[in-house]
This record gives sequence, C-alpha cells and structure tokens, in this order.
Amino acid sequence: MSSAPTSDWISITENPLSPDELSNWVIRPNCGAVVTFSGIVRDHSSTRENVIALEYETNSELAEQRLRDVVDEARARWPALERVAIHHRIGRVELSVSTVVVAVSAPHRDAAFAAAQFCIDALKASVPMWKRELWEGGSAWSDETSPIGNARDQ
Amino acid sequence: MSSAPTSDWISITENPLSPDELSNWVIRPNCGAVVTFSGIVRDHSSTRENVIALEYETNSELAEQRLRDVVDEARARWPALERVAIHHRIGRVELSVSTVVVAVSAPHRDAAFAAAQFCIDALKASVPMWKRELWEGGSAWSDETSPIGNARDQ
Amino acid sequence: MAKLILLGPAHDAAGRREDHFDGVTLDDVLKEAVIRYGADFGTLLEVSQVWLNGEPAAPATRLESHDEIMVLPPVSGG
Amino acid sequence: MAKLILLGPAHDAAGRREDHFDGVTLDDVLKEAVIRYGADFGTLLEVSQVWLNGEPAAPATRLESHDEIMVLPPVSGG
Repeated sequence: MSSAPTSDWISITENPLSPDELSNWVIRPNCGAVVTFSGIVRDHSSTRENVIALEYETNSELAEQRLRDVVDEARARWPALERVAIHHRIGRVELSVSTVVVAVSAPHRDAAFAAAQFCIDALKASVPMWKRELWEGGSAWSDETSPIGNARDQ
Repeated sequence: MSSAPTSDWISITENPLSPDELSNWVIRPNCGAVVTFSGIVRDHSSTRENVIALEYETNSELAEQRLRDVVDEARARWPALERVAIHHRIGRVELSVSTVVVAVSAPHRDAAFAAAQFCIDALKASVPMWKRELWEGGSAWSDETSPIGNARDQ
Repeated sequence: MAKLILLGPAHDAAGRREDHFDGVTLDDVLKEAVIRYGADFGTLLEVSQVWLNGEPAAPATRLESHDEIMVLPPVSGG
Repeated sequence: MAKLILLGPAHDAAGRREDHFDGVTLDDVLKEAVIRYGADFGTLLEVSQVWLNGEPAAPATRLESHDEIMVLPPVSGG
C-alpha cells in the first residue's frame, strides 16, 4: 500500500508545531472528517510532579523512516485514509506546548478516528525517541518507556 | 456529573468555526492530550455527487441544550476529561469548510480520543439539526438521517 | 392555542415554520396539522418525533395554553 | 572499524554519543563497550535493542567496515 509523496507530511523538527497548519493541510474535497491529536507537555508524569518542560532526543533520519512505516501501516489498515501529517518536536518543549501532532483526513469519521489513534499509539511504540523530564533544578529521563517495537505489531 | 461553567464551550453559530481556537482553549496544565474532530463539507454524500455546500437549520436553544446533555454524558463516562468545546455552524457552509468542531483535553490520550468520538457520535444522534445538500442548480434535504435519540443511549 | 414549531424538512412539508392550533390533546393537534398540510407532511410525521415544551410527550397529553409543540424529523447534524 | 551510536539514555550511560570499535561480530563490540563504559551501561544494554545499519540484527552477525551499530533504549516518544 504505497502513498503518493504529496499525501503524507512527516517531520522531525526543532521548531514549534502548528496543529492548525497540519489540520488544514489534510483537508481534501472528498473528506468529511479531520481528526487531530496534539500531545502536550503536562505538569506531571507517573513518577514526577511539577514538570516544567520536556526535552526530546532522537536520530532524525531513523525516526523519520519509522514514522513513514507508521503511516504506511495506517494506510494498509484504513485504505480510505486521505492525507496524513505527523510532526514531532525535538529539543526542549515548555509546559502546555505541543510535542507531537497527528492529523488525518478521511471521507468518514470512523476511519479518521481509528487511524489517528493508531498513528500516535504506533509512534510511541516504534519511533526512536527519548524524553527527559525537566523540573526546577533537575532533570531525568522519563520512566514511561517501552521496548522499541514495530508499527505493524500495534 | 456537573461541569464548571468555564470547562465547556458550546456554541451554535452562523460564523466560521476555528478548530485552532477550540484546540487551544481546551489546553490545561495537567493535560497531555488534545483531540480535535472537524466535520468538513465534502463533495459527495451517499446519494449525491458534486455537492458544493451544505445548509444547516436548527432550533438554536434546543440544540444548545442537547449539546450540553452530550457533554454531561461524556463527563459522566470519562471523569478525567478536562475541557470540552463543541461548536456547530448553521446556515450555508461551503465545500472543504468546517461545519462542526469538537475539541477535548485530558491527562491521557485514550480518554481524549474516546470522549471526542463519543461527542460527535452523540451529537449526530441527539442534537436537532438538519442539513440540505446544495449542488449547481438545486438542493435537497440530506438522506443520511436518523431518528433523534438521547446522548446517554449512544 | 398551542404553538406548533416545524423544523428542517418539516417546515418544507408544512410550508411554514410555525403555526397555531386549538386542540385538547397533542394528538388532536397533529391530526389537524395533517389535514391542514397534506399527505407529505403526514408521511414525514410518521418518522418524526414530537416534543412538548422541549421534551418527548405522549400523544394523549392534554395541552395548556402557551404549550410549544415541536416536530423533529430524523436528524442529520455534523 | 564499526561505529557505535548511543541514543537517549544510552549516551548518558556511555558518556558519549558515538564511538568506534574493532570486533568480528556485533556481540564482540557490545562486550567491549560494556568493559569500556561500565556496569550501568551493561544494565541499560540488557533492556535495549541493538540495530545494525537501521535494522535489528543478531548478536552473531559479522561486521564489515563502515557498519553502523545503534543502541536503542526503551522509547518514550510523543
């Protein structure tokens, strides 16, 4: 299930993300549904209060390749998918700011919801990305980790 | 399960919708997930090609009350929900433009996805709203209808 | 006099958005409305819900003045 | 010489982001790396995946020059 180059927009970037730009980009005339997921820096994790920022690290080339695998798998499962955009920030991201955005379009909403949720689940499981939690006066790698897997196993 | 007045933002409006404004409004410091659904005018329905616009009609007072029922039911089912915003346009809406936007925030993504999907499913089933499909030279009420139901039955 | 509010396809079928009726029960008003608007409205009414003052109500419900009856055809929001 | 790339927590544990090793097999390099970096790195390696040129590879895989080995600790994206 290959995808035309213009149908996907994948990026690993140090720049601020724009959920709105991605949501608008995925709109197509035959699509009645756009679902957008935005992952946001929150003030706590399962092991820590008072988080003020996260810092993400990856190998961008490998991460982009794995993101493409995620999108290919989503297209195999939901052939009605139209456009898919996934952007992930690296570097430091402040509280309440987006770290990752997934936007997808489809003619009907069921496929759009299912594919968007699959993309973020598969991203978290299969894309090499590590986050450090920052608080006043310290930082540590996140404890919320999983062994790296494959998109198709999600 | 009552909700603080500042936690919900419900609107039936003739003005253009801004998915971005709703997505930003729902962000809270304890939230790691925002899910936004945007319903878009598409170029076809199950019975018609070449749709160029939709025209929505409702009784706004009743529709807003029923939207509040939808949100209350979502909060009862997913107590972790933080903010919920649902805006629905009435009047004429052109191709590729948003007719309805649902944005929700939660600490974790599972609740955000489930609640957003519930809200749009329950809206379609329980909010009095009728759409007319417009094409070059004509128009007709949508055939994609369902008897009006209750949010809690979705 | 009860007010009848005709929404969406119901206003097309009735040729108006609201109307007024005398009638002892909800059912009286609906029967009179079918006579006034014709068979197409009757057909739509069969698949529609009828609410009294914002809530579903039984056909035998007795009306009071200023009651508001809404005819709600099958919906198509979103 | 094979290049070892140390990602996320692995670069902290090793004290560097990349390094170079001689070794006939992948396993040779990893054993040598644990000696060079110490026990904390060894502990992290046990829960990490090791990829060769962008793909999972068996420990017995024989190395060629310019091979790129990546140590991928458990991930936490999104």
